[in-house]
Amino acid sequence: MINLLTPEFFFTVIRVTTPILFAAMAAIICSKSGVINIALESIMLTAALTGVLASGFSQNIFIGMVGGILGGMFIAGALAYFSLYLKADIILVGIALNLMAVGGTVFVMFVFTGDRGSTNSIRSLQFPDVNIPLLQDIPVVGTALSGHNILTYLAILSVIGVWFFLSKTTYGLRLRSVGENPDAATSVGIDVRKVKLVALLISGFLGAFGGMYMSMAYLSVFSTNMVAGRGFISLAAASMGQANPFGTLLAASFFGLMESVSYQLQAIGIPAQIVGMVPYVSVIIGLVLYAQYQQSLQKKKTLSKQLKEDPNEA
Amino acid sequence: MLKLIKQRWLDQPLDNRFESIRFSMAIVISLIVTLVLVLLVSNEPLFALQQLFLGPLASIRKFGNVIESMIPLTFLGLSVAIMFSARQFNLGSSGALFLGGTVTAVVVLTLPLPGFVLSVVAILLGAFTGGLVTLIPAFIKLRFGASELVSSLMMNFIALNLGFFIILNYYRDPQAGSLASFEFPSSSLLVQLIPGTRIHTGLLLLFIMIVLIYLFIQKTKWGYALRMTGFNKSFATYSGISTGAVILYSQFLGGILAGMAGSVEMLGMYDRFRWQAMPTYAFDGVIVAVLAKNKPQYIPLAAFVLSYIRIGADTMSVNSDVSFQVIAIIQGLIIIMIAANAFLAKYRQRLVVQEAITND
Amino acid sequence: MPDIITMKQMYKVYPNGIVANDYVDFSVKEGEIHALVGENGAGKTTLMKILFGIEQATTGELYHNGQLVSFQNPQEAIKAGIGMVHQHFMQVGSMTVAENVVLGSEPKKYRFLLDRKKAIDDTAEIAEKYKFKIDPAMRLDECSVGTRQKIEILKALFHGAKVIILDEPTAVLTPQETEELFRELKGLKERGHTIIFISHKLNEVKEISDRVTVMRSAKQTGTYDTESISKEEISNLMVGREGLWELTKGKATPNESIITVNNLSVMDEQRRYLLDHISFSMRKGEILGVVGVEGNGQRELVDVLTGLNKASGGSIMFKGEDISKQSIHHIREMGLSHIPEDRMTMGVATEASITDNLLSIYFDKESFNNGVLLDQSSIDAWAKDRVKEYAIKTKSPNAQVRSLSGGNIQKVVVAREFSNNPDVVIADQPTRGIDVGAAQFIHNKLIELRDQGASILLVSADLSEVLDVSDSLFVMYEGKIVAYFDDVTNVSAMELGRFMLGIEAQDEEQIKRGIYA
Amino acid sequence: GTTESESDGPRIAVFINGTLGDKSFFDSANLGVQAIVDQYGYDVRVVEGGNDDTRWQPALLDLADGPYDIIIAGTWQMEQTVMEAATLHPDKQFIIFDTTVDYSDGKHSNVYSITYKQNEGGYLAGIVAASLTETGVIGAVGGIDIPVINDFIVGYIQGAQSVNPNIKVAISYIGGFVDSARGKELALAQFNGQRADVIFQIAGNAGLGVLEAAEEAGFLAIGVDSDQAAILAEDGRNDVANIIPTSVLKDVGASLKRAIDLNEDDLVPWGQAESVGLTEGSVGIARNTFFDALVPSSVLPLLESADAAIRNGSVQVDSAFGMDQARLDSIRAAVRP
Ligand SMILES: Nc1ncnc2c1ncn2[C@@H]1O[C@H](COP(=O)(O)OP(=O)(O)OP(=O)(O)O)[C@@H](O)[C@H]1O
Ligand SMILES: Nc1ncnc2c1ncn2[C@@H]1O[C@H](COP(=O)(O)OP(=O)(O)OP(=O)(O)O)[C@@H](O)[C@H]1O
Ligand SMILES: [Mg+2]
Ligand SMILES: [Mg+2]
Repeated sequence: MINLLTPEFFFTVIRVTTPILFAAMAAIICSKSGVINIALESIMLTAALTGVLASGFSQNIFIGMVGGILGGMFIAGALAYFSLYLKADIILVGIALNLMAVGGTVFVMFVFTGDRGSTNSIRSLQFPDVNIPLLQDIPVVGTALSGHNILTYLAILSVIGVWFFLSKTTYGLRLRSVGENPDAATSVGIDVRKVKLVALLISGFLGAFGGMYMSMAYLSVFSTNMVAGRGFISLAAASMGQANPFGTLLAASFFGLMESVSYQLQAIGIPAQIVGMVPYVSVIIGLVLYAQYQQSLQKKKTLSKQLKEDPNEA
Repeated sequence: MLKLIKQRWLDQPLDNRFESIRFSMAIVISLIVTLVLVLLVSNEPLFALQQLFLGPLASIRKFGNVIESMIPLTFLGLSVAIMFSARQFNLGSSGALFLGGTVTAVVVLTLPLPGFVLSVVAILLGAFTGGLVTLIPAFIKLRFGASELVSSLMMNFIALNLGFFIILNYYRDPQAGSLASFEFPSSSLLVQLIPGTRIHTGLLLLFIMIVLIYLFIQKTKWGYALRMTGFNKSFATYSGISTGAVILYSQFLGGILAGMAGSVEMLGMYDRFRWQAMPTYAFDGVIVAVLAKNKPQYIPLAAFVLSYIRIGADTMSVNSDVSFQVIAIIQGLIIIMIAANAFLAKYRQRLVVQEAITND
Repeated sequence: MPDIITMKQMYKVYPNGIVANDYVDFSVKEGEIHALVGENGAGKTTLMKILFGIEQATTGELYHNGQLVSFQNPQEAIKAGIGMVHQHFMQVGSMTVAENVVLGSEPKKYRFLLDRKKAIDDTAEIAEKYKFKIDPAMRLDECSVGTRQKIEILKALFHGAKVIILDEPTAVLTPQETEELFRELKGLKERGHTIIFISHKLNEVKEISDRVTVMRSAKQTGTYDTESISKEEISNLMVGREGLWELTKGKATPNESIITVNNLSVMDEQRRYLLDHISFSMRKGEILGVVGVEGNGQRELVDVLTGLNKASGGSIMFKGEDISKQSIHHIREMGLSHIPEDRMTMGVATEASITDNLLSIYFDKESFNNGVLLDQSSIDAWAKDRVKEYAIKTKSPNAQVRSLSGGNIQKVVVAREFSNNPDVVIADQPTRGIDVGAAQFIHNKLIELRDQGASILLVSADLSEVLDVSDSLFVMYEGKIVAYFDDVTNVSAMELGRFMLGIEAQDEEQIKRGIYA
Repeated sequence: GTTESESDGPRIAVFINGTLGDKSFFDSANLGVQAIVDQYGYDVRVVEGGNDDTRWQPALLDLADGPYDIIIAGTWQMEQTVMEAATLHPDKQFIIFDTTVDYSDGKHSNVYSITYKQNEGGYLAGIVAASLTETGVIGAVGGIDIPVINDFIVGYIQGAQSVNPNIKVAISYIGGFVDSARGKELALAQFNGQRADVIFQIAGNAGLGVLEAAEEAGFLAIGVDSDQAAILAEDGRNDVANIIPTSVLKDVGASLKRAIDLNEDDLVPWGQAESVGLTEGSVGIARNTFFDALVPSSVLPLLESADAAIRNGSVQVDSAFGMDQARLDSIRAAVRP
């Protein structure tokens, strides 16, 4: 007996999607500005910890949020500093940061709480759940859509925000020009490095919310390595959504859907390992289908034009 | 004597000179940071640092540890380097390693072959499996144009689950407390090379592979095609090079090397399948390859440096009061500093100007 | 008139050790059009990049309106009223014309939002003011090359440039477009703008500039009133020797045709014809020119002939085989060489060595490998010979191609494509943006190959090049051949221009003369 | 870190092949160590090995090379390494917990192995769960599908069946021990989908998610290894502790303390394995104020009699060790909701 297509199920999908959505928006900002942010994993993890610490010690959710944001932006800033200013390979720096964050967060947690596994001993605050006044009264839809954590709604707003930022603001225009043709941006006096720095910091900001969702909404504690690969999934979602905020929203929800389906499949006795593959196999299938769709849209370009715009020459 | 050294130094091309200086400075700076961190957290900082830097030299066994862990690092470094040389950002090496090791375990537990033949067959099949893991993202990229970076990351999760599924359902030793296969026939295990260490014959295979991969990339016509594709794919296509084939074989070979790493680990370091999670080599190959600038000849060196740092760090964490989480931070810093190309850029520019003016 | 720009003792070393400017003095008077000429790699672009703040001089002084300044980045230069039009368009394809123009100093509403309407209005207004015809709302990658050139200039004007640097602005333009550009430049000058104009086309320099500064191997060799100096003199100053001026070209003796193109078509996804049922022959011992405004099917023609793209209809018979659906490799094996339009994206791998770049179509040949391993010593010897034969200026054949200047990079391409005694050469813009010396070298090589019996298709936006070098030619317009001339000596550039712009077309019978047995 | 003190007792090193802070298994071992230090004032050094298994062997050998008399390590993954170290250092003594080394041919006479009958604890937890459920469906969320975990689960199923033969048990595995969010989702899926209202977590750190899910959605959760309700209450998390009727205790710490106690009197059976369970006080279920508040007194007799029956051998609890896959599958399938 499985429990698909019920309001509770969709509620779950949305909950599972939230942290990925934040980080995927972070990934979009980066990819639009022409940098690969493989450090999303450590951004989320760090923010998850600093948010809990800040809220725990201040007993103020707002300060907690600021703490989380600063944590995420600190990692993003480090990535920017080493890759943009010291010209280290950005993938390598991202990987090194990811490795450092796992140990680093435990170290910091130990220093502040004396604990190494989770921050149960400090009383962190959680972001509140909110019921949406009218929405909650609609029978089925209300159950699925209302009553989520405030960060979930913020995540959806972030999709609109990112779209708005990229397509409506002057800074968004500059950011896209840097990603698409940095020389053109330079030639009109845009400081490419600074724009990329800002893009990374914004991704630190958005990624931080993904992390805080893990430790201050999803759960009420930080625990070791709790992000568990969600940063990478977000990269996949952004890539599947072709760095378009709404396409990425779809892709992230698709992952959330498959992940939620996999929880249900286990309960009906399908081996855990087979079920464990479901979300990832579906991402690959999704990537393929989406890429094929994109390809068919773009075929009008001649081959030589495609060659010149090889996406991998970035 | 000193003069002679100085002369030889000046005879080096500027870039080599600069690189050595930059590398040493990077090390020095990371050492200073390490020193500060250790001073902050330790009550016995001198002892801790001594453990960190000299620990790996304390005994044959310790030095053996450096070499043992250098083996998979080198394999993975080669694996990543060959794919990166063709500018294919496939990060599926860890999945390839895992599934390669799994298949090796399956083979030695299944095929009724005599010892040496069995290990050879097991390693070959493991390597081939690894190749398949990275080939799938390559194929998807070629056929559908989807990024291999993302699909290969997904492949890692798939490989992990698949490997566990196979061992759990068909080869699990019910007596073992954790997920583990039955014991391998002892004749299939790789022979220990140096007594007192776990250094095994996988090291010989590694040397062979380093030479082969070096020859392949630098000296063969396929390696040439691969490099040109990596430098500029449009150029390669235009020249009549079959870049589709390059995309496939570069990633296939990368996977083979990673799969081989898994197989060699499995038969060299274990007596049965006992991985409980994806081995944390995950991204180590990338670190090694980037440090070695994708050059096969430098990869063993980069792997050695990384391995030395790690064993030193482990020794410090076991023997002193510095916890291993601090060490994770130190390691990351050292790696990033070494990779920071523009570090000392101003100094380099001075060297260049100096040289230009003297040449006038 | 006072000097608006003065550069004193500019010295620039690139990180790769190349001295690009060797204590150069350069000054520009307010309101003049000042040409800057020199061979490839002479250091012109570098000098201008220093002026525009993209590169920083190692030593040297820059005065703007008599004041000592130093621009750390383009932003500062733009603020000071300097604009630069790079030869390679600095544009963002996915954005509109207006967005490209305003990028960097965008009109805003509510402080942060891009005011699209104002961007369009501003762009239209400035275009109107300088009499540039453009549509501000169009997506940039749908604009023609000529338009994109104008957009670059508009960008500079929009950012308030009083001094405009133009780096080889005419290389991709038709005579009509060039003429229009020159009109516009003169208009700018009348409005008090100062223009620095880099070009390799000396007749343009003669036509438009007031003064000319010549550079040779990173040094300045003098500034002259354009009136007082002849093309030949400029040329001699540039190359430091004489007698490079003549093209020695005998009469062609065309033989039988080697490639016969029959009803060849290429369609895009919307099933529109980019190449519309064209037929012609390429004959041995003949250089066949192709002219046309960019985007009229030349690229598609070159792409199918060379295998980069597949035809959607028709055939290309080459030595009795239809190659319209063959692989690049196979076509090259049959003896076809290709000089691509854009050397930087397709012609070379800039990170690779000169040797490796020369080798890319030969590495599979028996003489260079034993089936597995490359024979490095014979490759090195061969590459050394090529570098010598084609006078590629470099420290060593192992140097990276990126360290070469534009002209020398093109020589690497040509050396590779000509060294296998090709039967057919498809030369697409073979001398775009390279200096007279190098261009002439390449022209002579083309003619030499022709005289050895090769068949050459010369596609070029430079009409004088086609008229000088080719024996016969055809004109393309909207994917079709609209004119064929079996002897170029009878045609003028102006006449070609009319066919190129679709004002005139020959009748079918005349065009069919281009098909030989 | 080192616990500084001067004493002339044995110098002891404990190797944790993972990290502390799991609030259960390794932390329990650490608590035992503290108890030893508190009582005897011995020099005890605890070393964390991290999660990279290739680095455990060198680390343990380093410790064996060091100035220690007794070296303690745990889990099945360390078995080979402990045997190797014990052979290299016949003069030193080794204790390995949660697994046993191979004593055939009289080898390893300097190693004492401790294993736990966690299935017995699971059995008692099953009784509690089956007594508390209102839906007739209980759940279990494991870390990964391996024998140590399944040993708890088969005991749990058997205990639950002893109360209600028709009991249904939803079983899921997280696929690791760190992803607490996934732990939470799996528990919620069992609660929402299968109507499981008492869920047993056997998933280390990731199990925290199960506990939080219970607190949030309003069902009960059973803890593992340590007395999780007590620990959480101590940390001020009474909200969560309040929904934990009990935890299955696998008291590694107690068994280590016991071993050192025995050592004082030279009674450690070196060269042998000992399986400790209810009888030895190393396995059991937690009974605390939360237990008292949540478990009706009518259940107490059930627990008492089961406890007695296990001790006297009249009830044989199934063990996942040595159980073949088909048998395990059929046990799990039989109770699937
Ligand atoms: N960014 C750079 N890094 C290193 N070397 C460079 C760089 N830019 C130019 N050079 C070298 O500096 C020299 C001068 O180049 P520059 O571009 O100024 O020449 P140019 O006169 O513009 O030539 P061309 O007519 O071919 O454009 C050349 O040898 C070139 O290879
Ligand atoms: N980053 C670089 N490193 C080394 N050499 C460079 C670099 N950038 C440019 N060059 C060299 O400097 C030359 C001039 O490049 P530049 O970017 O100024 O283009 P340009 O003068 O507009 O080119 P062209 O003359 O081909 O139109 C190029 O031919 C190239 O070889
Ligand atoms: Mg130039
Ligand atoms: Mg140029």
